[in-house]
Amino acid sequence: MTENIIECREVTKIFGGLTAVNKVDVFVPKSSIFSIIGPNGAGKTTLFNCISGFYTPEHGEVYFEGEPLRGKTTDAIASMGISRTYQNIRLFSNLTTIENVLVGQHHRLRETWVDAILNTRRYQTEEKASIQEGVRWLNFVGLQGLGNTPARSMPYGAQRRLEIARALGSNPKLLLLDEPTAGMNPQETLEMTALIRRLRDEFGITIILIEHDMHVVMGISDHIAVLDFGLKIADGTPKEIQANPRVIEAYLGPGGAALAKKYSRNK
Amino acid sequence: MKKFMKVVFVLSIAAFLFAGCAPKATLPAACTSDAAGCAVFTSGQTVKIGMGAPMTGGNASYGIDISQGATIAIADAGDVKGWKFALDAEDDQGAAEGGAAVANKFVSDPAIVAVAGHIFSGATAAAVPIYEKAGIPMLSPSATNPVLTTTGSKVFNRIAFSDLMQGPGAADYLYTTLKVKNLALLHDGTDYGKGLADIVSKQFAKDGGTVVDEEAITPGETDYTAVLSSVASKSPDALYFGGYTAEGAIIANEMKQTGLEKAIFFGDDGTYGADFLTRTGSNGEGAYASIAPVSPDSPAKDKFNAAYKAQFGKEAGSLSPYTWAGYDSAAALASVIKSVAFVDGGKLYIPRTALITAVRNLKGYVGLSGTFTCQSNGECNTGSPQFVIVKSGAWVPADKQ
Amino acid sequence: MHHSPTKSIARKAVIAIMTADIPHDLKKKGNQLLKLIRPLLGGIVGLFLIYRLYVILIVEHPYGPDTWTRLLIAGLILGGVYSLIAIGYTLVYGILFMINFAHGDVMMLGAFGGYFVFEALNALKVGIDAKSNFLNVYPYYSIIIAFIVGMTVAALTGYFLEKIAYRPLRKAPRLVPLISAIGASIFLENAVELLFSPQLRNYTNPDILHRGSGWTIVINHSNVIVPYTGVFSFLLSAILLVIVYTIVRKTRLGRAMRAVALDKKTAALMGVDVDSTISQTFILSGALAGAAGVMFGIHNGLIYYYTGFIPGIKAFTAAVLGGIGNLPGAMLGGMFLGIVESVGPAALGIDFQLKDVLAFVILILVLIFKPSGLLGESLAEEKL
Amino acid sequence: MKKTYLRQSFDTGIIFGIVHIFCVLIAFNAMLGSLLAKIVNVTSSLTSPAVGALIAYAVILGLWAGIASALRQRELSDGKRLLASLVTGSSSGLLAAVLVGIFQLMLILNINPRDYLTNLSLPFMQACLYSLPGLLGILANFFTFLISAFVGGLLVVGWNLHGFASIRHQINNAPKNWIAKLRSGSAKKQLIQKYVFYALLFVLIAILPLEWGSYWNYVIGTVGLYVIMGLGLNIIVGLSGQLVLGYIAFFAIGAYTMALLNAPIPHNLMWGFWPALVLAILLAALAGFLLGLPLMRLRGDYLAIVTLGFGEIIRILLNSDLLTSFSGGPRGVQGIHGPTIFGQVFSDVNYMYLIILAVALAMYVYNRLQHSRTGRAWLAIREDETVARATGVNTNKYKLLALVIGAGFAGLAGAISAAMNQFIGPGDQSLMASINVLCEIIVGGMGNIPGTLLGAFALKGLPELLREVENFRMLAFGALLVAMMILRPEGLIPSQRPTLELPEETPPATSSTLTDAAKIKPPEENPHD
Repeated sequence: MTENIIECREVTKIFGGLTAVNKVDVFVPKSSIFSIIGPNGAGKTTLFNCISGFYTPEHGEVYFEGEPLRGKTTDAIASMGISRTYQNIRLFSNLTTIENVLVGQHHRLRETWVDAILNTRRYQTEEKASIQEGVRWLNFVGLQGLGNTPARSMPYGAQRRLEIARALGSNPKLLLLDEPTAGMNPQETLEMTALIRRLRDEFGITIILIEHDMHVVMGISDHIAVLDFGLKIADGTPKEIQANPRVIEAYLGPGGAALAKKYSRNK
Repeated sequence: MKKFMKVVFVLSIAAFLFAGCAPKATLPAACTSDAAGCAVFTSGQTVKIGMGAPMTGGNASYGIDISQGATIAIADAGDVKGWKFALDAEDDQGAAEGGAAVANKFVSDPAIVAVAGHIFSGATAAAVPIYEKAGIPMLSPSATNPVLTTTGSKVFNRIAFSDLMQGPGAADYLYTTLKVKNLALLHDGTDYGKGLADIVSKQFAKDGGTVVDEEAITPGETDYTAVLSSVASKSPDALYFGGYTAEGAIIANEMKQTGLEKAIFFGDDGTYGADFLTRTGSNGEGAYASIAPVSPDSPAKDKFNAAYKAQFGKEAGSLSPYTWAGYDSAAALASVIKSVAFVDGGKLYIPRTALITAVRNLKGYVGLSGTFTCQSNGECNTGSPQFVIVKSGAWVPADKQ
Repeated sequence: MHHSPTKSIARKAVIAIMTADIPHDLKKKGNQLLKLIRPLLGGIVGLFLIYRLYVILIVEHPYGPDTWTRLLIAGLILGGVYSLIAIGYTLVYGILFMINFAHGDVMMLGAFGGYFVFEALNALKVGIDAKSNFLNVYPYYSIIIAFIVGMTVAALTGYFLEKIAYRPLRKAPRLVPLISAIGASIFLENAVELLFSPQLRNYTNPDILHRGSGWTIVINHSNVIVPYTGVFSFLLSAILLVIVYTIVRKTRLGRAMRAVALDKKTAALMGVDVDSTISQTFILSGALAGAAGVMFGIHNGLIYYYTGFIPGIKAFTAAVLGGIGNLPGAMLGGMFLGIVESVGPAALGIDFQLKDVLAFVILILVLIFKPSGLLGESLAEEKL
Repeated sequence: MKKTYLRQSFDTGIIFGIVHIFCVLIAFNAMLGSLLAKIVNVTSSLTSPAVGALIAYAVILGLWAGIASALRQRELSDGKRLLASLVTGSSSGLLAAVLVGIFQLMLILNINPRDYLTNLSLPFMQACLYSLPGLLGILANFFTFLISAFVGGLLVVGWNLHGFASIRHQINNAPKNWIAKLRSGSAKKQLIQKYVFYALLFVLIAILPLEWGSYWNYVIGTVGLYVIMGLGLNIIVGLSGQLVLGYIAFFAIGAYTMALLNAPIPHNLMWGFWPALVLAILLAALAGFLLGLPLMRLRGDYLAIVTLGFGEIIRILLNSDLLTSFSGGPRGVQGIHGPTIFGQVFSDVNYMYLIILAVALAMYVYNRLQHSRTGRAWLAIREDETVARATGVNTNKYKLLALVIGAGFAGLAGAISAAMNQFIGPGDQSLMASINVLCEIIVGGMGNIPGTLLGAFALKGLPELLREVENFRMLAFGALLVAMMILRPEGLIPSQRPTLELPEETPPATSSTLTDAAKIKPPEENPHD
């Protein structure tokens, strides 16, 4: 039980009439890659928003390292070590890339406005150190030499990577990636998957992934949960999920299961 | 290019430095003896009288009107020993910041010898210290704030009818002549209106009357029925209003529909004027006002009104009640300047300190809006007020007893 | 009275801000403080208001029913004008998300349009004897003409305002159109001053709308006058509000407006002509402002180049109070503000000089509890 | 559909005609006339201007129209362009002729429209007709436009005036290029430039106040105070992106603190300048805090209207009977004692230096904050509050902090101005004052210091320079504001983020300074190169 870094217990979120997320249980082991898949409008992003504190669920509870998140502000949650990226990229577009990463580091720095005005040693050392670390993160995600370019003037793929760099800046224990490879070409997708793996392997960051590209999902996930119309219809390792008829129906519609069996036999 | 710029820059610096120590011409004794020196005019130059007034913004009508009155005064003033007069009216927007700006502009112009202004007390208060330093006399047509004459300024004088003269007289008149027992006071929240209302209420209470209500309105609005209704509920015999024509007329109108039909409307010299009549019509009948001691229609005034109408296409007093005061302040200054100016070697000299004292010593000057004799503190429009009432659509002297 | 708690919180929070960093627990406290301060402040002021109400209405009750009626009448009339202008703000805001600062001046121009019509018709003789001029022989036609002209002038002003001062700035950052609007407002005011002189103008009404006269009701032995002009302007504003509402809800234009308000790109893709829709919105709001202007002139009787400024600000306040971008909200806000301004000071026993303070305090209180106005859409869920 | 070039030039003419009519009705032509008259020393007034002056004005406008329409038809042949300018001239001339025709009619029927159109005095209308009888005046008006427009066309065609267009373009980009030029060149060159620049600046600052007399000291001093306020508001609006419309309230609080502590009436406390200055800043900041605390949830225009309300509340209260005994009511506070130097009160020059110091201080603080963790947090909030929050920024705290610091700046400016004017009254605390400061930072270019400087000069200096045109100055100001926004929406000097110098090859992790960074060691070398 203690191995789970995040536990969603019967999380339910209702908008007006419709139940976006319905009694969903999700248990994510430490330093694993956990994917949440499902057709559009299945409530994946809503679940993310419940975890990162944008929404407070009507019923149920989200525990992070055993601590309930209810009533915590998003910034408090972020500084506990949960950081995320967004489906539609949301960078601080008029800031430079390095500044975006520095904002990511914000809650780890101790310098205040007083330090800044008086130009204290703490200010100088922290600025220096944080910039250095920021640059390393930029290099890590493959944006070396782009530190001073405004975020908005970067190509799409680079912006996705920058968003991850910003998230890493806040030194997360848990990283929520919302469709990180959306709209990327195969090459970029490969790099992205490699990147995600390294995050887990080198830094032991737990990663929850919303992804439509099944190759990516099946390739890197340790666990997969499948949502459909707000309900969790399946949960398990990639193998189990691939075999699960309900999942296949959810994706291919009724009768899809048989079809899939046939397809797999032919292989 | 860059080099050229540098050269220019260095030269300009040098120019600045030399400007400091320009050679001085030999001056007549009257100027060397004068503490603030002389204003010197070579032939062809004009002797300028400054005026700081709100020319833009919500109170522009006052500034424009008063400066127009002064323009006519300058035209009538003719010339001083062959030198022409000119009026330099600047926009101070009636506020301290603008007042100081204009004052600083005037003191930096050697041709300005006196200032007919400023118009609003706020601007004036900020301007006085600056003129004090430069030794330029002021004669304000309309800054009525009592404090202005208590700061011991040498340069500030006003022909505006002082609240301290007007208020108590009005209160006594209300109590003794009109037999008012319960008085309600209303003012427009300007230092002029509020100042008057406060003085009146004090005096009225001292006389033995009871002040049933004291309220303030927001100037610039046009619907005061709410506040009037609440005043009406105190059922006063009379309503004293400290403020200007615009609001005064509205109140006189709306009194009739808010349960104050029987109460007397009693205004001040700010509500007095032709415009009050046109705006109130029948509602204005029986309204009182206290004004400076001057016959409502002197021939000089008629001449002025004609000239004003001809030049500016409006009835004098239709923009503000201070048209005539504007004329007077400029005209009085011009006459004083004539008295101290002297010619020497083809140049006109005006000793500044002498001018200041001359303005302060103004005696029995008969103007359109009153007869002015400056006290030692700079109050030039003293003497007990006169009371007028609207009878059949015209201001006529009210009966004294 | 409500200083001490605020102060102490202030001290804590100042320390919090000054201290190098807010450690977790303290940060939590800080957030709790923030959560606490809102109801605290609101509660205290609210209690104060209730206390004053109690004192005035139950203990002192200085005013008889007649006075209350008078105050209420004044409030309703004022509210009518406010809501009419507020609608203009809200229409434009709803579609462009910009504060049309010059709206008050559009109203002022409308007022001038009506003024000149009345002057002309007053001078126009239609009979032998001196009294019989068009204005009083055909008062109804005169009034209609005045409104048509006033609304047209204002609508045109609105149209050109948008075309010249706002349209080039569609893509610009949010504050830029605001500044442009401020510039336009200054320009319009001064243009009118220079054209027509700063003189205050007396509105010459036809006799049937003579200012000050009206129906008389006798309430405890004093006659309360319900002025014709007031009733007229109130009813007219009510009618216009209904018309606008139906236009926005029912007509094609209304649908187009709502579509553009939601999402310009998509609307354009769906074949809505965004530019013309926005222009029409400005024409509509301008026309309303014009009507408000003429009403203002007829009821209040005095107009000058600065007339639009104060009502403009008030109407904007009303629009926000009701939830800007929301039509019923603007109407509600306008009425509410009008009544607060006229009845409020009496009901709370405050100087009438402070009526605007009261209005703004209530605005602030409302926004503290409903951050998006009385009827505005809720921002409780973080926008994502 | 595309309009024909003739139609286009006709419309141009109509527009110029309308502008002309407007100018005549507000007697702007007469004003230009009297300005010219001043130069050539002819007596002339708004009500009866010199005919020559009016003709001069008409010629200028006509030339402009002709040039404009000829320039508009860049791609056409010379003949057609001349024709275009002719058409423009005729259409604008037509409108002018109609106008004066009406004047002529009024003169004949002896109608005096002055009650309504205040400038149309009979002599003025005469002058507009060039005091020619009957149709002559009307025709004269028509042909002034026609001919001068044609001449304008000739000018364009003759020795081509495309210059104009390009000049305008250059003017538009001048600041950008200038900055770019400064930024260009080798580091050493830049350094030298920098030093030269600062040296010159220092010399200027040291010398000018002594040299340019009390008036300019005052004007520039006011500009300085507005720079301080501009920077303060920039922290709130420009950096943290909260639209605040009642900013002047904080100025008022600062000013009244100074006034009430250092004036004989109403309290006669006489604390002296410096302690009052400190308290003024603190109180303004506190006000910002108390205002901000309950309003952190509000966004955009809701915050705007609430702060606007706050400003009005402060102004009305200061003016009210309620507080008269405390704050002097509508009379304000007079005779405020300023600081003394060597036992004598500050002169305008001393104040100038004081303001320069204050401005320098404000700039320093602003600059430090802008490039710190705090500044970045503010910018993040401005860019996307939700994401900033989710990235770990305590948005409430930082929005509040911005409000507090910004208010402090205003308090400083207020205190100094109260002492400098020796007077403070509720009249100065109007809504327009707040709006002025907002315009200042947006015109200048939001969120950067040079922009704020430029904006302050534009908004406080320009009206002073425009004094010559008296009543027309606010009109011109409004028009300029609109034009400004359309031509340069991002402000005179657009902001741009600083270029931090970043370590080339990354040295071993110094993460010891970063709390709990030990857990996570970013890779020293990265896989992608």
